[in-house]
Amino acid sequence: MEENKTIIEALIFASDNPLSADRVAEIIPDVKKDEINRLIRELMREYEERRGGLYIQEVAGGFQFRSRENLGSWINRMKGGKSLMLSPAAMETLAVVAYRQPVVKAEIDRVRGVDVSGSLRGLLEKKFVRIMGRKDVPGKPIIYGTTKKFLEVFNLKDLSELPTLRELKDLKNET
Amino acid sequence: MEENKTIIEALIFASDNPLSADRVAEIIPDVKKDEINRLIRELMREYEERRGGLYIQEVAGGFQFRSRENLGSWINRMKGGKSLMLSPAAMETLAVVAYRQPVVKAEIDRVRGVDVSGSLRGLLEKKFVRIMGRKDVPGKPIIYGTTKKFLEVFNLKDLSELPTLRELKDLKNET
Amino acid sequence: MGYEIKLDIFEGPLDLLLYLIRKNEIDIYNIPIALITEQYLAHLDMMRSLNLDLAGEYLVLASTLLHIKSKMLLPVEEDEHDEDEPDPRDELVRQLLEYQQFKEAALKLETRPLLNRDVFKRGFIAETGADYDDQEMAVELNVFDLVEAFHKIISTVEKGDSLEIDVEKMSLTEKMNDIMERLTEKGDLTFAELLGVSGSKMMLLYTFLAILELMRQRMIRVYQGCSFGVIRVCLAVEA
Repeated sequence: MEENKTIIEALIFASDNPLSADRVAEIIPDVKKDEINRLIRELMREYEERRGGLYIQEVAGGFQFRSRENLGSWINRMKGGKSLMLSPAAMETLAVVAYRQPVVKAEIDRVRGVDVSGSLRGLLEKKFVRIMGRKDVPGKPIIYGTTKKFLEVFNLKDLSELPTLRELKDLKNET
Repeated sequence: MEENKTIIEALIFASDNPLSADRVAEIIPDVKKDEINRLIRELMREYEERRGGLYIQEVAGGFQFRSRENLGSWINRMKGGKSLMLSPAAMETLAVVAYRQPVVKAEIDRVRGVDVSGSLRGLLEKKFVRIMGRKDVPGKPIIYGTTKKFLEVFNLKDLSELPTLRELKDLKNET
Repeated sequence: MGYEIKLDIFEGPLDLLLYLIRKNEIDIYNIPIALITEQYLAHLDMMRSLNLDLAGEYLVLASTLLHIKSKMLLPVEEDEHDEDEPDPRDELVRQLLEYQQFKEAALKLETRPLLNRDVFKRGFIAETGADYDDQEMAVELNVFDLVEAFHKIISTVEKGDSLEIDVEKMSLTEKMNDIMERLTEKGDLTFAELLGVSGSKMMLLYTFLAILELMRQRMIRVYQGCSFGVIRVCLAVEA
């Protein structure tokens, strides 16, 4: 493939936003605008003719690689399986449960300083946190703890493998 | 193009991390593992022969679209300068973790002859290094190892692809 | 010449020592310890005079060098100098070679085609139909983030709260979780069943402590049918 075309292809591919021909011209100033436009059209046509899983789309004043629309359900299937991500809020709630368990919700609320109902529910759904029982005190509050899945996902043999705050602080001592 | 191949191509493209053949098999269960592997190899070869701006790299236990190495300078130009690299101290710490894992901090300190707290923490934050558990010796020190991200960034299929350490006896000749 | 420029780029005392050995073109297996010690100390002085932060490790190695030097100066009787007598430099040489091995490995790693420096993956894409959620905000799961999250929270919480955690406490917690799980499953268990085949004395102790703690927290109840009867343990509140 012609070198300028490979450069343009790589630029479109790696760009975080749709890449305009003007921007390409700024990056490779030796190549004329017309020529850049021609090469982009050529690339688009190639991907079109190839009929593979991706193509170049003109969008928002620029060009961008995309996966074919009719394959969206497969991609959703891939992304859906990846529930192994947590929002920072969920991570904090999980941290309090992990280190302070067995723990009641009021205590998690207190430590985090917010109502954790939402993130706690999410963690229960993801099966990182479970209901361990109830306390025999007024109101019979629910007690929460972590699950086996939690250990699995975080790659821990048991809870004693969780790093302690002391160990975290030791790492902070910059040399 | 054959439909399964377009699906696989789109999946590899859309995945945020290197996509393993096993994961593809989970997503499209009707296609046999052997067939998936064959199609991936075919795609890799096509991009190889095309000699365009991108190709599929086998890395970190999976497959990933990447821009060609010789085009890196153009992309850096677009992105505004070379991004991060690790400091020499961090690189040394990373090398010890990579080759000696699972390894405790005291051992890294010993090999490097300095307290590695700072660089170790940085590597944990950058997700090149992870906590693997605790060593079953008095004091139960934390053991460290490298992450998938380490493999991905350093372009390694797996740890066995790490360049072999030079034998100690060969080292003396050059000092 | 060029010392000053080099001073702050040593990655530690071993690195400085390797530099001196290379600069003097010395055989690493036969280091002239007096010469190297002198140059090493001179470098430390220079670093001090430039107010560079001298990590303690530099001084430790200085004293090691001085110690080896003094040992080398001890008169050795001819017939005493046999093969069994280890060279006082051996340990240092081994350490230097090992360090050099990793220093080289680090340099080699850096010459690989690195992601985001030499090769790039695709930029962000917004696909049609794909539910991206707050994925950009989301963090990958690892233990380090978990302990950091906890640290962040408790450093804002009032002091005096006994939030310190240690390995023992978490081992106990592990046991408590285990007991609660078994009780939820089985309804009730005898004391003996709970202590059961706990294995080591240590595990037995943890199990016992866990039972006490769960009682204190009113999560389980322990009762005895009659004196000398079987001690039974059950959940404080029916599941």
